[in-house]
Formats: sequence, C-alpha cells, structure tokens
Amino acid sequence: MLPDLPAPELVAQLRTMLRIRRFEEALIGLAADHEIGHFHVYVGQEATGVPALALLEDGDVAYTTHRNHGHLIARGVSPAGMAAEILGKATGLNRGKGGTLHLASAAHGFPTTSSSVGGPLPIAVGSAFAFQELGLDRVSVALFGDGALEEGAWHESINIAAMRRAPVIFLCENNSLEALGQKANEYPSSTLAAVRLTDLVDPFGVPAVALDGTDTRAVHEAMAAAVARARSGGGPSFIEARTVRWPGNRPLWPQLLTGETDVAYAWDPERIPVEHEKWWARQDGLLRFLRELLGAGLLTPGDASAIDTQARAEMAGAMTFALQSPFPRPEEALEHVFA
Amino acid sequence: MSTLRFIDAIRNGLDIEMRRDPSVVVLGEDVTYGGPFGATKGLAEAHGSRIRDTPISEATVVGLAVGAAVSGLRPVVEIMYIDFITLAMDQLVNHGAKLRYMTNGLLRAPMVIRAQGGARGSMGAHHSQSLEAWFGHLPGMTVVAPSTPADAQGLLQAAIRSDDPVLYLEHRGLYWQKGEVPDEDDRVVVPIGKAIVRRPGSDLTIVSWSHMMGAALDAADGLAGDGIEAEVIDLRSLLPFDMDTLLASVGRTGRLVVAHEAVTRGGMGAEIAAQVQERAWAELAAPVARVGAPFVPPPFAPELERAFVRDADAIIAAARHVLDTPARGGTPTPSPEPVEA
Amino acid sequence: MLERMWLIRAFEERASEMYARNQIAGLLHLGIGQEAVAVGLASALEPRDRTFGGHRAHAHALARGADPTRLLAEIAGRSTGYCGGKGGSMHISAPEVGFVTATGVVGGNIPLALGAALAATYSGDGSVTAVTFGDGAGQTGSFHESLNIASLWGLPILFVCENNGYAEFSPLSAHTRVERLARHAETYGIPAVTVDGNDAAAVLGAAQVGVARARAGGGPTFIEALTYRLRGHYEGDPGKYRELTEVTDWKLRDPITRFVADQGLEADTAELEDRARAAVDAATEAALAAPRASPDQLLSQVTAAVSQ
Amino acid sequence: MSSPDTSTTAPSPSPDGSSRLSYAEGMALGLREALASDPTVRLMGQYFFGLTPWRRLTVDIRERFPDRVWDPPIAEIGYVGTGIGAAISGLRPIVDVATASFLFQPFSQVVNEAANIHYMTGGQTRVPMVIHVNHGIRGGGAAQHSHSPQAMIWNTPGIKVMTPSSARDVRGLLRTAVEDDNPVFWADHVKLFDHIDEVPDTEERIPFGVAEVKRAGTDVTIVGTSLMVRRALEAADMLATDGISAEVVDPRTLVPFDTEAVLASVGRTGRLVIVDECHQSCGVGAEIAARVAEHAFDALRAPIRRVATADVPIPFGRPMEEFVEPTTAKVVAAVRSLLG
Repeated sequence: MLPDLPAPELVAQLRTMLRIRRFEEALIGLAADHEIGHFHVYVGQEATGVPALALLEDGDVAYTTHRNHGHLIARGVSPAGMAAEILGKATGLNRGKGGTLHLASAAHGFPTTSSSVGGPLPIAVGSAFAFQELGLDRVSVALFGDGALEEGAWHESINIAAMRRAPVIFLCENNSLEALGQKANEYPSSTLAAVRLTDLVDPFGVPAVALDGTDTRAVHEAMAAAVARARSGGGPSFIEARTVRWPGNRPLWPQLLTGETDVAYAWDPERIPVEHEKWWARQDGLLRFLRELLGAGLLTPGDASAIDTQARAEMAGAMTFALQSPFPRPEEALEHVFA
Repeated sequence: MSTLRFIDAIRNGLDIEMRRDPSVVVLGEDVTYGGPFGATKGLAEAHGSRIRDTPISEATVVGLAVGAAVSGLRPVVEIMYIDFITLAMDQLVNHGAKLRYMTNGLLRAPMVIRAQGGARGSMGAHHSQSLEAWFGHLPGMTVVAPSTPADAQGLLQAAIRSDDPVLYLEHRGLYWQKGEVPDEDDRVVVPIGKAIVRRPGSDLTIVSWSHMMGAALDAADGLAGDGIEAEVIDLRSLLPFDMDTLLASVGRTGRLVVAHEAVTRGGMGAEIAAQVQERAWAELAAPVARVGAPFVPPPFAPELERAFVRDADAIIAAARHVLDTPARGGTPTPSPEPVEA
Repeated sequence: MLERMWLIRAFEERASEMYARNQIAGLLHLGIGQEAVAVGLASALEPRDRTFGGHRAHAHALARGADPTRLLAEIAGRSTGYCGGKGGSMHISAPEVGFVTATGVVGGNIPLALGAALAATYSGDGSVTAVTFGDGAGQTGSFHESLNIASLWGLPILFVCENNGYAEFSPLSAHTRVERLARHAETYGIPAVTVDGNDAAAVLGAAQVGVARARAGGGPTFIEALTYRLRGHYEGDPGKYRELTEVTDWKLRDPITRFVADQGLEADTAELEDRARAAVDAATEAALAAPRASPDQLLSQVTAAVSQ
Repeated sequence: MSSPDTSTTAPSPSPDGSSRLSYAEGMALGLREALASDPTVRLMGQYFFGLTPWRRLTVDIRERFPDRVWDPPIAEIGYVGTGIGAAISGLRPIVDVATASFLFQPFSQVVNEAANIHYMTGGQTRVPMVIHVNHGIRGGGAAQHSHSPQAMIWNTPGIKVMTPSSARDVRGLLRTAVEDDNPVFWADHVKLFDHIDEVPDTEERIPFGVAEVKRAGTDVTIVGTSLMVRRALEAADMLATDGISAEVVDPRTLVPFDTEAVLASVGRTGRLVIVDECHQSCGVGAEIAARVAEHAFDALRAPIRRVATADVPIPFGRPMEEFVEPTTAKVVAAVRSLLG
C-alpha cells in the first residue's frame, strides 16, 4: 500500500530506490573485474530504508552497519564519494581510511559506521542522550540486522534507552527469512530463542511493531509514529521490518544471480524470467512500490523508464569517477589518528 | 609426508585430536557450515554434535567454553576475526586465564581460542588488527602463532592437549599457502615454547612469527646478495617464548632485529627487546631494532594497507642500521624508526 | 536444612566481626538474610551437581557442604585456605562438594555455568548446574546472551536470581523498568517462577521442579527469589540509601525464624544454633592459627608449567 | 584502606595562592571546574573515588550539579557506548568505569569504536570523551579488582593516556583532557587519594606530553608513573643517604609520551630504572626500555632495569600481594644493581 504522501514525494522516493538499486548493481559489476574487498549490498531492502529515512530531518543522526550503502544514498550522500571510498581512493568520503564497512558522512547525519555486530547500538543511544541533555529536538536511529539481537550490547542499549526515555528508534531489518545457514522459514531462528523478535522488547515497556518491509505504507506509518514519539519525549521505539534476503546476497560475496533489475517487470509480468519469478513478482519491495504507483496512476511506464535511465547513467558516472580517482599518498596513513 | 594448505592443516589437526579425545568440542559462528574460510568444513559430518554453531555472542560463548573446560571438556572456540575477541576480554582476562591460580590448582581450564587476523584484503579497522601483545601481558595465558602448515597442525594439537587456555593465532594471508605435513604415523606434536631456526646465519639475527616470517626470509635472501648472512628464527610460540634459542643466536651474531605485523608501540617486540637487552647486554654490539606497523588503526585503502604492513625492505633497512652501528662508543646513526610521540 | 542455615548465619556474623577487627582484608559481601535461598537450592541438588556463585557466595558454598575451617582460612588469606590464600572471599572454590567458583565480576559467572551444563550433555552424567546472581546482573549483556543460548541448546541449568532489590547502592528501579527478571526468561521460552526467598521450603520446591526438568532433558529453569540482605552491599557500607523502616520490616521476616515456625522446629533450633556457633568458633581458631599465605607459593599454579 | 580525616572540606589557602589538597580533593576540584566551565560536560557513573571514604566528594558534586551526573545501570558496554554517542553529538562526557578490571567488559567499545572513529571516518567525526578507571593493587583486591590495563590501552592507536601522580597534576591534566577533542584514558591509583600536595588556586591546565622532573639527580634516572612516582621519590630519598643522587622523571602522560625528556635525563645520568605497576611482560616499562635503548644506546653505561608487577594474577593474601607489587625496596635494589 502507498504511504499517505503527495505524489511528487512518492515519485522522489521511487527515484531514490532506483538510484540505490543501480548503485549496488554497478558495484557488483565493478567487483567482477576489480579487487575491491568484501562488501554488502542493500538490494531488496530499498522499500524499507527509503520511506523510513525520508522522515528524518537535518540534525537527526543514523548509525548503520556493514549493509549501509542504501541508507547513505537515502539521506542524500554522494554515490561518487561512496564508490571512491569503497575503492579506497583519496576522493572517498573517509579519504580511503574506512572503506565500505565504515562509510561515513557526518554532514548527512552518519557520524560513523561500525562493523562490529551490535557495536553501534549503545552509540546511537548516546547521541539520543546528548540531544535530551542539550534540549535539541532531534532523533537518533539505530539501523541493524536481526543478528545484533544476539549480542549483549543490544540488551544493555534497550534497557538504558527505556530508562532514560531517550529519543532513539531501533529499526531492525530482519532479512533472515530464507537466510543462509538457517533452515528457511523456521522460527525460532536457530540462533535466537525468542519466538518473535518483538518479544525481546516487551519487558522494557517500549512500543514495538513488526511489519512487512516491502509495505511502504506500513514502514512510513510506523516510522512516523516512532519519530513523533521520540520528538515529543515519549521515548524509544522498536520496529522490525521483515524482508526476504535477495538471492544474490546468499553467497559470501554478492553476485547478480537474479540478473539486473528490469523496471518493465512491473508492468509486463511476462518478461519476468521463470528462474527467479518468486523474487521479482512477490519479494522485491522496489518493484512492489513501482506497481502500486502505476496502479494509482501516479506514474507512467515511460516516466519510470526515464527515471531508471537517469539512475543508471548517474551510477555509471559514479563508478567511473571512483575508478579514475587517485589513491591516497601512503603517508596519509599517519594522519587523523588524533583530532 | 603430504602437501596441505595451511587451512587444511588446521582442519586436520582438529580432526586428529577429536578422534583421539572424545572431550574435544568445537564452538563458533557457522562452524558446522565450515566458517568463512572453511577451517571446519566437513568436521560436522564426522563428529556430529561435537561441532556446534553458536549465536553471535562472543562474550558468553568464550565464558561458556571456560565453564565447559573447568567441567571436563576441551573446547576449541573459533573467533572469526581477532578484532572481536575484545567483546570476550572479561571472560578471558578475569576468568579463563586466572581460574587455576585463584583456586590454587583446584580448577584448570584446558581450552583453545582460534582467532584469525592481520591486515590483508582491505577489510578496514575492525577486521585487520594484530592484537597478540595484549595477551603477552596476561599471566596464565599461552599464545602460539604458526607460520607453516606443519606447525599449524602440530601447534594446534599441542594447544588442544595443553591443560591451560591457549590463544592460537592464525593469519588469513597464510591460509592458502601449501607445505609439507607429516602423515599419520610419523606425526610429531610441535612443543609449545620452542622456537626454530629457519635459516642459519652469523652476521645478525632476525626473529619473527606468523605471516611476517615470509618477509623475514625474503629480507635474509636480500641481505645475502650483499654477503650478509642473517639468521632467521621463527618464534612459533609468543608466550612462553624460547629465550634460550634467542640468546644462543644473539650470542653468536651480537645483533638482533625483531619484526612483527602489529603496531610497534607496546608490541611483543618491546618485550623481546627489553628481555634480550637485560640478559645479553654484554653480547649486544648494537641496540635491538624493532620493525612493526606505524601507530595507526589499520587503514582500508590497498595503498595505505601496504604502507601499514612492514615488508622485507623495512627489515633490510633495520638490519643495515643495526649492522652500521659501530661497536660501542661510536656515534650512533639515527634509527630509521621515527621517535613516536 | 536448619543446621546448615544456622552454620551460614554464624559464619557470616563471625566474618563480619573479623572484618571489623581487620583480620580479613579486601572486599567482603555477606549474605546474612539470604540463607533460605542457599540452603533451599542446595538441598535440591545431588553431589554430582555443580553450583556457581557470585560475589556474595559464602552461603552457597557452605550450603553445599564446604568445610567452614578451610573457607574461613581462605577469606582470612591463610595458606590452609581452599585456594591457598590466593582467591579470597570473591574467588572461593570447593569443587569436592560441587561448589565450583565464585566471581568478582557482576554476571561473570553465568556463562561459566552454561559451560558446565554443556559438559554434562556430552558426558551424560545427568548432572545439573545451578548459577546464582543478584538482580544487578539482570542488566548485563552476558545475562541476555546466556538466557538465549541456554534456551536454544536446552541446557540442564538453574538460573537462581537473588533479587534483593538493590544493585550496589541504587534500588533496582533506578536501573531498569523491569521489576521481575523472570520476565526476561519468559521471553526466551524459559519456564520462570518467583518465590519468597525467605521461605526455604518454597525455594526447595521450586528448585526440585527445575532439577527434575533439567534431568529429564527439559532444559533450563529460572527461579527468582525475592529476598533482602540485612547487611550493606559490602562490609563498611553505611547503607544510608535504605530507609531504616524498610530494614526493620524485613528483620521480622528473617528466614531462620520463618523456617523454624513453618516446620515446627522450635525445640531443636537453640541446640542447632549452639552447634553451629561452636563449629564456627573452632574454624576461627584454626584459621587464625594457620600460617599466612607465604610468598614462595606465589609463582605456582599460574599455568601448568610456570611461564616467563 | 586507611580512613583519612575527611572532615575538612574547604581547602586551606596559603599565602602564595595555592592550597594543600589531597589527591582526591584535587580530582574533585578538577571535576567541579570542568563542569562549571563548560555546560556540555557530563559525568557518567559515580565511583570516581572507588569505595573509599572520599566517595562523599561525588555526593558534593552531585548536589552542586544535580542534572549533570548520570548513574547508569551495571552495563558497561551500554554506558561506555552511550558516552561515545553523546561525545559524537555535542556533549563532553567523563565516563567512570570504576575498578580497572571492569574495563574488559566494554573493551570493544573503547578500542574498536572510540579509538578508531576519527581515523576511519577520515577525520569527519570527533569523540571528545574521558574514560576513568581506578587502577592498581589496593590491598585485598585479588585477581579481579587489582588490574592496571594502561599498557594494553597504550598499545591502541587513537586514545591518549594520562596517569597523574599528584593532586596538582590530576587537576591540571583533567582540565586539559576534558577540553581535548579525542578519547582520553585516565587511570588513577586508589592509594594516591590520601597524598597531600600544593595545588594552585588559579585554574591551571597542564599540557599532555610534557614530563616533569619531580626530583633532580645525577647518578641514575628513575622513570615512574602514577603511584610509582611516589615510590620512586621514596627510593630516591633512601638512596640519597648513601650518597647516590637519583633523578625522578614523571612522564605524567603515556600518549603523547615525552621521550625527549627521558632521553635527556638518561644522557646526563647514563643509567635508567623504570618502575610501573603493570605486569612486567609487554608492560609500560618494556616500551620505554626498548625506545630508550634504540635512541640512547651509547649513553647507557648499564642495562636498563624494569621494576614492575610480577607476571602472576594478583593474589589475595597480603604478604603475597606485597611480594608481587613494585615496592620502594625493589626500586632501591634495582638502582644499586646498576651502580654496584
């Protein structure tokens, strides 16, 4: 279902989702013939990240993990700067020192990224703590996967957030349905004994909701309520957005197992290849959002193709910029240890 | 003898000890699947429930292993990246390493922590550290770091048979290197605390361990080109380390270079240099030179990572400095290593 | 059971006196008022079962049958102590009676207990492991990770939380909105029960259910015993943070007077108390007479072979 | 633990504008001045003075700054991480982990997160915070309440380290630490709390990386940190009666470390003893010894001696504890072994 937003904003969200999708696909293409180390892609979760982060304002902060490309693009970070950083170039966001696991853009409200599971959770609570103390009407968002709920850091963070009624939102993107290493569709998942993830939150009296991560209206409404609660001093919230893991994310290194996305799948189902029919037809949140926009007459296939073409061009440009950027001088390794 | 990759020698070592001793169990994230590098691939089929996947809860999994060790098991815990051992420090430092001492021997904790590290493949600051020095500072702990497939297998077997907690350090840069490994019958367990001279020499001694041994041997070859014979020692065991072999060598050569991948400051090299200077003061013709990473977190970019990890050239430069230093009383040439603030 | 409760009471009161006379050094956390939980739990266990204590663990060691002489010697830093004077009050250990170890780190012992329970699943000795901790441990990460793993693997373990309402100096309510830690256990599908920690019989009953479940392979049980410690968090703590009325109210519910009344043991209680105090006097004499821990013992038992 | 006369709270001013304060009062003064001078400063945790009678000084601070002191639950990963996030977003928290042995719980937050953030973000984000611990052998602390982890922290790039040894130094260094935009690890020794020193009444900020020669001498240099500076001074007094002139150098901070000052002193005396309470292997002494040997090899007339805690967990029993720790007598013996 579509969020209750004016058409231009919805179309803008679609544009952002397509830009994220094309960025990730271009990156996978690049990785095929360039040694760029281990990285993770956000394919299939755009319909969660884009509507959720669209509700944040300047000054709000978000702490994400290793699967962060989509989050940063969703808040306006330059894909060229990100691609350069992923390749370790001097023009990268972190000047080559962080790479994909630590992509950061303080100006866009991403102070740092930690790749230690559960690591960023208490830090997100810390920012919320500071906003309270400084009387700032801001929100802190912790973005993490279901794996982080097995770490002690999670338990200590939700407890402190609840105690202080801190303006922090715990957005858990649970992509473990049919995931690697766990029996498909089996709850409790083999590494978490709780029957439902939201059960973990109930003892603390923190409002918790579980929803389908591809339903943009549900994401929008849950996040809007959480942001309002935080800004009004109502304290923290927990949102579990469930998505099916994109088949290409199964192997250790992401691969285009399903082939590149074809926006036409949204209005011409026959083009969908049989092999991954389930994914394209029912599990990809981006295509679902596109189908709903077309159904509501807010967009024509022509508009969609135009937006898609622009996105492809932008991301090709970003990759070229990254490839052509210079590596940092080795001596730069000694800089920025201390402020 | 058979030729095995380093990673396969580790699996071999685990498999042999599990067949020999039913109390040996393997715990870790995705270990039944084989782990990210395949060290435990196939063991689940052979040993069933003695290979156990754990949730991502490093602190409790290590604590649990200590409790199991105290209760008659010999657990081998895999920590996927040594960077994440920081989450389990309390259980290791305050319980694992101390239970025997605090109870005056009533309890003992025979366990092995396998951890993989090192700056390789641009994985950034949370996946590329070398942290052995912390554990060199921890009484009650044993630390080993093999550099060849044979030692990987032999030291792992020795670690599992040890009655104390052992940190078994692996370097992913070594995983795919091949080497000779003794077969079933003439298999010898590599003793903990014993170094080995990989290359005899008379002009100076170079000591190192794990992945850095490659650079040390390359440096020795480079020096040989200029008629300088460097003796290269593979420490293999960092705590306890084989002081006798080291002193014997320094006694002959009078000059020592210590090379490791970790940052120089507070690294194992500092302890080795301090002890050698305390005990072989008269024999030393020059100060012990230390070659380690600059005092920065591991950077991501390939160029920066290469600058971060010291190579054969850096060891050769240190060797030259140590050789150029005139016998006592002369004016010392400035050390290539910057005086760090 | 009453005899063991009196032994604990006498032992802890003597330890308090010795601390005041500087005969015991370091930090001392006493369990006066928590005897019912220790004895109730221990009475449900068999010799093959194991107990892990927290930093307030004398009562649990004595309840399992630890020798008061060797225990007092350890607390007083004597070489005849269980750990040769190396452990002290927070690190007592009496494995021969099933008391494995205490710990100085809040919640630090819970993962250890999981390991012992795991060992039992492999050895098949049918043993059960009990781990005791205060409500302060409820907010630590290892508490959450441990409940998760114990439930996932169905480990034969009893989590016994002595909820005395205070974590060090601040009331539990200052540290979490969760009044009953049992709530966390239920989240992980672990059967939980809350009992009056001053009623030894009630604790025994709950413990027996847990032990039976564990022995039958039914996995962990969480017992929350609501109790009250009549001394400060540690010896020397003025305890001003608790209103005095609250302290006197609890004194009325002293677990020993409660047990005597419930079980109709008025006739025997005086005699058992005297016997307990005599045993503690003997233990004190022996401990104070024993040689202090000697430095030459210092370097032993660091590792199997002494490291550099 | 001796119970000092804590009745006098107001510092007794003396003519030249300084007061005689205990180390604990110097700490409290620094904390009060930091809180007063900058509204974004916060205290997280309340065991700055451990369980000593000086604990009442935190009650005094809480009364003056009621909304600036937070008492977190016993969840070190949680509240150290909270401190980091708060520092990133505009506060300057001083986070107290209390007994140094408890640092190992939030060790990943300290060494993986706080230390790396500025570097791995290419300088975009700063983490202006202070992490405090009470370190060292305190008497009966046994193996889990007697740690001195500063050597391990010193091995971690991205964190500054201060180990003050006097009331004046702790007040002055604390003011600098709070205003520094990087994470600073501050280790106090519980046994320092009772030591009395002159502390200037006017606000003083002591720069990091500047050592202080606490006592001049010509025959030998003794480098000490934290409580060990006191023991080095006691040793120097005893040696003076035998006509041996010992120079005591207090680096005051380990990161940045004033190597030049140590090299200069060793250049004059030609002999060096380092006394530090960390375990000997890979301890603070090992790094200083290796570094001095590398750069002052020819000035040395004898091997460098290290006096540190023996490589054993800290035993509970008092006589064994004393046998383990670096005592004044051991410092004197080490100096004599160089001059013998």
